[in-house]
Amino acid sequence: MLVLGIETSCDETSVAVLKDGKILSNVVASQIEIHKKFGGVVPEIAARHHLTNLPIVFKEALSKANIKLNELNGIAVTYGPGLIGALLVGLSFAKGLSLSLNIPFVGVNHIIGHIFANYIVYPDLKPPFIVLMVSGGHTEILKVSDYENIEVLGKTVDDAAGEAFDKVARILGLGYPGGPEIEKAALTGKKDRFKFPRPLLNSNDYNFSFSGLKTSVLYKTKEFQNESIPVEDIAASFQEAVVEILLKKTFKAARNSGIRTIVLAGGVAANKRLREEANKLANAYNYNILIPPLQYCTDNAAMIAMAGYYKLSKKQFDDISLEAVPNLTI
Amino acid sequence: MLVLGIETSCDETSVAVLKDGKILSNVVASQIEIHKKFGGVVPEIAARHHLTNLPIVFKEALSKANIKLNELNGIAVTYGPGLIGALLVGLSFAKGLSLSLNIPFVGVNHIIGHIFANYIVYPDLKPPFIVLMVSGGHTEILKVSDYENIEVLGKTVDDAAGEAFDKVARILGLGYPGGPEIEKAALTGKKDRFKFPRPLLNSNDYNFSFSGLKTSVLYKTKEFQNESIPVEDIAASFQEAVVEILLKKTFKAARNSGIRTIVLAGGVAANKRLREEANKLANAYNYNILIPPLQYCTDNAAMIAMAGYYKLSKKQFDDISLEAVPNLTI
Amino acid sequence: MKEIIFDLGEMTKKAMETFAFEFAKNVDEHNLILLIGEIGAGKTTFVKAFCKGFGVDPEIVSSPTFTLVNVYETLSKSIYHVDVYRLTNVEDLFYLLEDQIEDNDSILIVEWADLFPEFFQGDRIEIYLEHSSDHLRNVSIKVVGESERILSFLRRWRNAKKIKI
Amino acid sequence: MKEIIFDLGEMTKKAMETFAFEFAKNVDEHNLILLIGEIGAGKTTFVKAFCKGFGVDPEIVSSPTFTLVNVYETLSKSIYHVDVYRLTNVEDLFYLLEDQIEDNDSILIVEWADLFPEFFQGDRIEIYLEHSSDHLRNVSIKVVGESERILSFLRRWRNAKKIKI
Amino acid sequence: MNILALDTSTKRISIAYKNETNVVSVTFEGKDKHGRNIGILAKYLKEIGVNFSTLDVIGVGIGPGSLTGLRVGISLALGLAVEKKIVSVPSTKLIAANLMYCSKNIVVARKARQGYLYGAVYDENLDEIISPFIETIEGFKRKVSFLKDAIVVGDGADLLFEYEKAEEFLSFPDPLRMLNIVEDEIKNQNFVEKLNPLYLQKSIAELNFEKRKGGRVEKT
Amino acid sequence: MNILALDTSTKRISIAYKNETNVVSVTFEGKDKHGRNIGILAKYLKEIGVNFSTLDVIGVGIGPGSLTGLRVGISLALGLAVEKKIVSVPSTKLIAANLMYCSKNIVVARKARQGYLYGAVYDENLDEIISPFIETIEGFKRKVSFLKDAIVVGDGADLLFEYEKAEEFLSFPDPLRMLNIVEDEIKNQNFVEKLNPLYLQKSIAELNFEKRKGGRVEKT
Ligand SMILES: Nc1ncnc2c1ncn2[C@@H]1O[C@H](COP(=O)(O)OP(=O)(O)OP(=O)(O)O)[C@@H](O)[C@H]1O
Ligand SMILES: Nc1ncnc2c1ncn2[C@@H]1O[C@H](COP(=O)(O)OP(=O)(O)OP(=O)(O)O)[C@@H](O)[C@H]1O
Ligand SMILES: Nc1ncnc2c1ncn2[C@@H]1O[C@H](COP(=O)(O)OP(=O)(O)O)[C@@H](O)[C@H]1O
Ligand SMILES: Nc1ncnc2c1ncn2[C@@H]1O[C@H](COP(=O)(O)OP(=O)(O)O)[C@@H](O)[C@H]1O
Ligand SMILES: [Mg+2]
Ligand SMILES: [Mg+2]
Ligand SMILES: [Zn+2]
Ligand SMILES: [Zn+2]
Repeated sequence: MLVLGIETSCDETSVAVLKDGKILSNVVASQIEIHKKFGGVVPEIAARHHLTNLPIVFKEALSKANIKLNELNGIAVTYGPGLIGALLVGLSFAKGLSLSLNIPFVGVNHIIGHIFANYIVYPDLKPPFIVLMVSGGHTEILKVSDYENIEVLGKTVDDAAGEAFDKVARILGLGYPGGPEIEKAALTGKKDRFKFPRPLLNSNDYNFSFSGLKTSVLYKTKEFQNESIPVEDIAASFQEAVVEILLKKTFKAARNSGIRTIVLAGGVAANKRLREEANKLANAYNYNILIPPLQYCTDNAAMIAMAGYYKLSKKQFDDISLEAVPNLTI
Repeated sequence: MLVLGIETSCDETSVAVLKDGKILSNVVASQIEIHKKFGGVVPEIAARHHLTNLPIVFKEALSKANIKLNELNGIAVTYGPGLIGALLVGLSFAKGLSLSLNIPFVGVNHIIGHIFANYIVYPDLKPPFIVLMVSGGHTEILKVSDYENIEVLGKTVDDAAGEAFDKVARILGLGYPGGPEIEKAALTGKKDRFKFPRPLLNSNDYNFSFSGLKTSVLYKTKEFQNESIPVEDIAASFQEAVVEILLKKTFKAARNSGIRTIVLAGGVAANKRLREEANKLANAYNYNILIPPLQYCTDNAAMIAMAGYYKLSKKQFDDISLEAVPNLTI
Repeated sequence: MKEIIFDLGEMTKKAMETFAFEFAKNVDEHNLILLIGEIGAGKTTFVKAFCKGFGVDPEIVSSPTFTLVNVYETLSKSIYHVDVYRLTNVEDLFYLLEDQIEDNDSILIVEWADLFPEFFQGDRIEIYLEHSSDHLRNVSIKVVGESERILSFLRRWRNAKKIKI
Repeated sequence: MKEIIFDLGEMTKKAMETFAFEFAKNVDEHNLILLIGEIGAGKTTFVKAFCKGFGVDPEIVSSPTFTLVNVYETLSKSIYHVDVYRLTNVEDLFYLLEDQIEDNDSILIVEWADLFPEFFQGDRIEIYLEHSSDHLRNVSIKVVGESERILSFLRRWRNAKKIKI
Repeated sequence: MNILALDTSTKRISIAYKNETNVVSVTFEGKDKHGRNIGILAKYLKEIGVNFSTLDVIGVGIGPGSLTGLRVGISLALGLAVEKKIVSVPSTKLIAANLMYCSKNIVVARKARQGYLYGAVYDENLDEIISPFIETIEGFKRKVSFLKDAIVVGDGADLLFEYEKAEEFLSFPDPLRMLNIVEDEIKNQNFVEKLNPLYLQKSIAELNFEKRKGGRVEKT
Repeated sequence: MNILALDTSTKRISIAYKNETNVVSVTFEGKDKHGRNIGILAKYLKEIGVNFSTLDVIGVGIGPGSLTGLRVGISLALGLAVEKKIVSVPSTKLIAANLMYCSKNIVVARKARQGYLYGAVYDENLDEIISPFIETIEGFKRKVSFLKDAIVVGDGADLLFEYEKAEEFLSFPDPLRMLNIVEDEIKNQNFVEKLNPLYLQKSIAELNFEKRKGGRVEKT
């Protein structure tokens, strides 16, 4: 089965072609450089670029896959979560294509797409497994019991983990994006110097909270009114708090559900201290840890096509009136 | 359940209200007088009168039934066979009403309506039974195995029985409609004087043919070039041929299907010679013969509502896009 | 107006049905066909086979006794089959034909057309059926108006018959 | 243009959420709300409770870190929630707000609005949040432009507080 | 106020619907007959949110035009309109409305039977100058000959060379303009009790007979 | 030739379709967003016989107008139009087409951001006199002040008192008139390779900034 994947939920315009679950092409046009100067993704600009780029990316994906239009058997497209204006470009294009080629189309949840990316990277991976999804927009613990059975065990109630990194970097006068900056500063800092709060650490659920942590850091810096602020120590102590919160809940989820495989996904998973601690805990408790390389964690259409391939095989077609859902959850 | 019936397939505009299969009202506006001068039903005139009469007949039926519009639970309407222009008036009106009241509607086959009329006249009648349907437009033997299971065992391959009466009357210089005229003339005629052909009489099926019989009568009259034509004898001999053909096939059908009840329906069933012979045969072979009074055999909406009541009870609703089918068969 | 008459001689029912079927396929320029002949002459029989030539199921073609007009839908146009025997004046006829009047692209075929000669004028084809014996009818055709196709068809048919006889 | 400033004093998180919730129900004449205050001052916390006042599930309200604009649909209108901290010039801001610009009947609520004072002019409400202790924020409100309803709400709220203290 | 307006007098079915929040319109021209298509359209109108059971007013184009088509639309409307208000509009006016804001007199010319035309004339406010009629082409021309500065619209326009001719696709009723006209009638409380098609057809039969007879008389 | 034409630049979605035998059109105005409605309409069109897989040409109204609405229509069209021909038409021209046969100059005025209008001016043949622009109300008035005998159409018409105003329901594109314009473009082989919305919005942002700044300067 030849499946076309389309992803335009945020700042990457991407189209991919999969043949029976194997990538034939996966073209990504990133808008990162365009949005950089704004310090974030500007929805209107993102939508404009998707509209301009999509037909070009689409043509390239077809030609790289070396297939003809009418060979396609189905279309998979992200319908949420994401920026409404950006989502609509991909979704409407997919609808037009589905009508024009008279082939079925399916809407894919972007988060589920990220999970299905793992099946591309690790062809032997099979459910069940636990996913810690940590990025600029998401901080979630997911339980993947089966291909279709994915459950959100917990998520952040306020700021995302990546957002906490960015904001603390701002407080400490470090650059953007904050994650790598904090990581660098922490290298020479004392991680035990300050004991920042670990909100919800021992709560009974798997939820996170990072906005109180951010405020604590702010108050800590204020204590050094006339002295110079110990940036490295604060960075290291803050990073330690985040890592502890993230991993404690993740391993608790794995233990309680009896699942032995844990996948760390999203931009924050690039953090070396997080990886180090995760591997240490996995060795100690005998878990299997998978940390996909960053390029498979960023947004791409191959993962959408992969998730779509699954739905299409099961004939779970969507109606042409499917709507974009910016706040789509699992 | 309150069911509204609408019948506009030919020259009667009729609306009826049935409550759980019992008649609350059954209003019929006949156009017979209007069409009489044309010697037949003029489609365009029929359609015009249906359109004018239907809203009036409808109001009267509601007020006679003493119910309110929004008490209705369903609508039954004739969708064929019949004159296309006439059918469309009733059908479109029914669709509008169904949309407006947001209640289901069902299309009823006019012939099946005639069969369901028998359930009104004979509340104890239950399938199976055989029907000989003989009118100006129809000559058919029907096997009613069940309310929904109705089979055409045989029908005329050319002229209808009523049509044969009319045309022979024309040949003999008698008036229109021909049936009663022939019957009257035959009273004093010798029915054995001429042996007219009985086409298909011994064929293996239950089909009829009357156009050859009509031609034979024509040739017979030509034999009397200079003499006066023995109108009464020809009429009686012709009537005898028709009666024999009709009944032989009907009783054969009953015998072969092992069914003991026979219903004679339609305008030609008024013919006394036919009734006499039918009763004689029934007594001889021990069949149960039902000949409903003429007023229950002419077109009316109660019979349509009755057939519709059955479909509605079984939730066999029709789609609003149901088309009129002028040549609808069973 | 040009008028040409073809006498096609006697035909059995079967032969007439074949003729009517082929005739239908060559009639496209004409949309007014008149049938003239006594009771039982074979007018309805002709119409049945004629309609079959247009792809209409002959089962649904019957004498328009009660309804005066039967309408048969073909893939391309509607055929209006009329029996005017019972009509008493031309006004009635107008009523009868009002539906057809607005359907410009239809065929009108009329039994007993000779009863209203003043009405059925203009380009037309008249078909005369006469009893010659129990099983034979004499068929002759009058074509009124220009129409090369039907004329050449009728010529071919007449010549074929001549050769056969 | 008329400007009135209300100092509502210190509030706990809970008190501020109650205030924001009620505030939302009285804001209908205004569609430009500016939030001014340091990191962690409680701007997003305010927006969450404000949106709840419009029937928006507070779960979906989050800081527009990545997307700069979040849009929440209420029964009557859309709420555009913007964080302008990272923007470097006004042109960027125009881009950011283009979607909102055409949606005449929407509410625009802006974190870090003080960074672009020249942009956010006209009828508006400015909300100042200041850290006073770990668990308390000082809240003051500046109403610019005519709007009796919100003024009387704020007066009632201030008086109620005074009586309590 | 919930309004449904429909016209089936031409080969185009035009339907418009309006409620407090939505305005919906459809047109359909095809090979199949109106009897079939109108049901399909009604079904899909229902699916895109038209609520037939809460209508307040039904507006109907009453012809002149295709007899069977007209009756399909009018009988559907009669069914919809039971215990509701009805507005009726000549379909010629609906066609003239396609030339709103044209400062000329608007001559509507629709094909009737061969050699005949339905017609009507409206001024720029869509007020009737000549009400709907049926005529031979010559008779039609005589009837409108007094008009200066006129424009002809309708599927019979090509038979009248003397005047400017509107583009062909403007020959049939437009649903939203129909809705607008119906709303005007509602404002003026112009409701009717009965819906009678503007047949006009009796006349064509008579005229036709005269003509044919005339023709024959000339020949003999 | 199978043609689909659509415009989503206003609060009305307009779609028209034509093949050898059928002409179909729909319009939809409602509360929900175009992203939702266009799918429902496409589904409906499919069910009444529109064959999206055999289209030869897609015609699209490219604005100016609602940004998200426009993009929904254009990206759907892009999906439909892969390996097919595309015609693009300014949506202002589609609105002007509602006044075909009006002998005046046609000024299209659509609401943009508060205090601003999209505009364009066409002559009676729908030829562009002023191509689509965005202006303050005052700027708009200055821009069209040289016109004599003009009529204003569009949802911004009530902000321009000087000229005659067309009825409100004519403010949005009509699908069949759009189809007609697209067919003309096809005749002239006016196909495009890419579909770019007429955003014009960069300018409103700039203008707005100037204005606000101006306002503030005056105050201080
Ligand atoms: N050569 C023939 N052509 C036509 N019919 C024939 C021929 N030979 C015998 N017949 C018979 O003559 C009869 C013709 O009947 P039909 O109903 O077609 O006549 P009609 O002209 O339509 O009569 P009516 O005036 O009653 O309408 C049929 O029974 C047919 O089988
Ligand atoms: N009275 C209070 N009002 C608001 N927040 C309070 C209060 N007391 C304590 N807090 C805490 O302060 C933090 C405020 O975080 P929040 O993300 O809302 O701030 P913000 O102003 O949006 O920050 P940023 O500038 O990062 O966007 C939360 O952790 C909240 O619980
Ligand atoms: N080494 C790191 N440590 C912590 N956070 C990081 C690191 N690298 C990137 N991040 C954070 O991850 C976020 C980006 O995540 P990303 O996976 O790109 O998101 P998305 O999948 O939504 O595109 C940013 O908030 C950034 O600060
Ligand atoms: N006594 C009779 N004998 C024979 N035929 C009759 C008699 N009375 C009526 N008919 C014929 O019955 C036909 C009318 O049948 P009818 O039941 O009225 O038809 P429909 O049900 O279609 O209205 C006419 O052809 C008429 O000649
Ligand atoms: Mg006959
Ligand atoms: Mg915030
Ligand atoms: Zn992602
Ligand atoms: Zn009957």
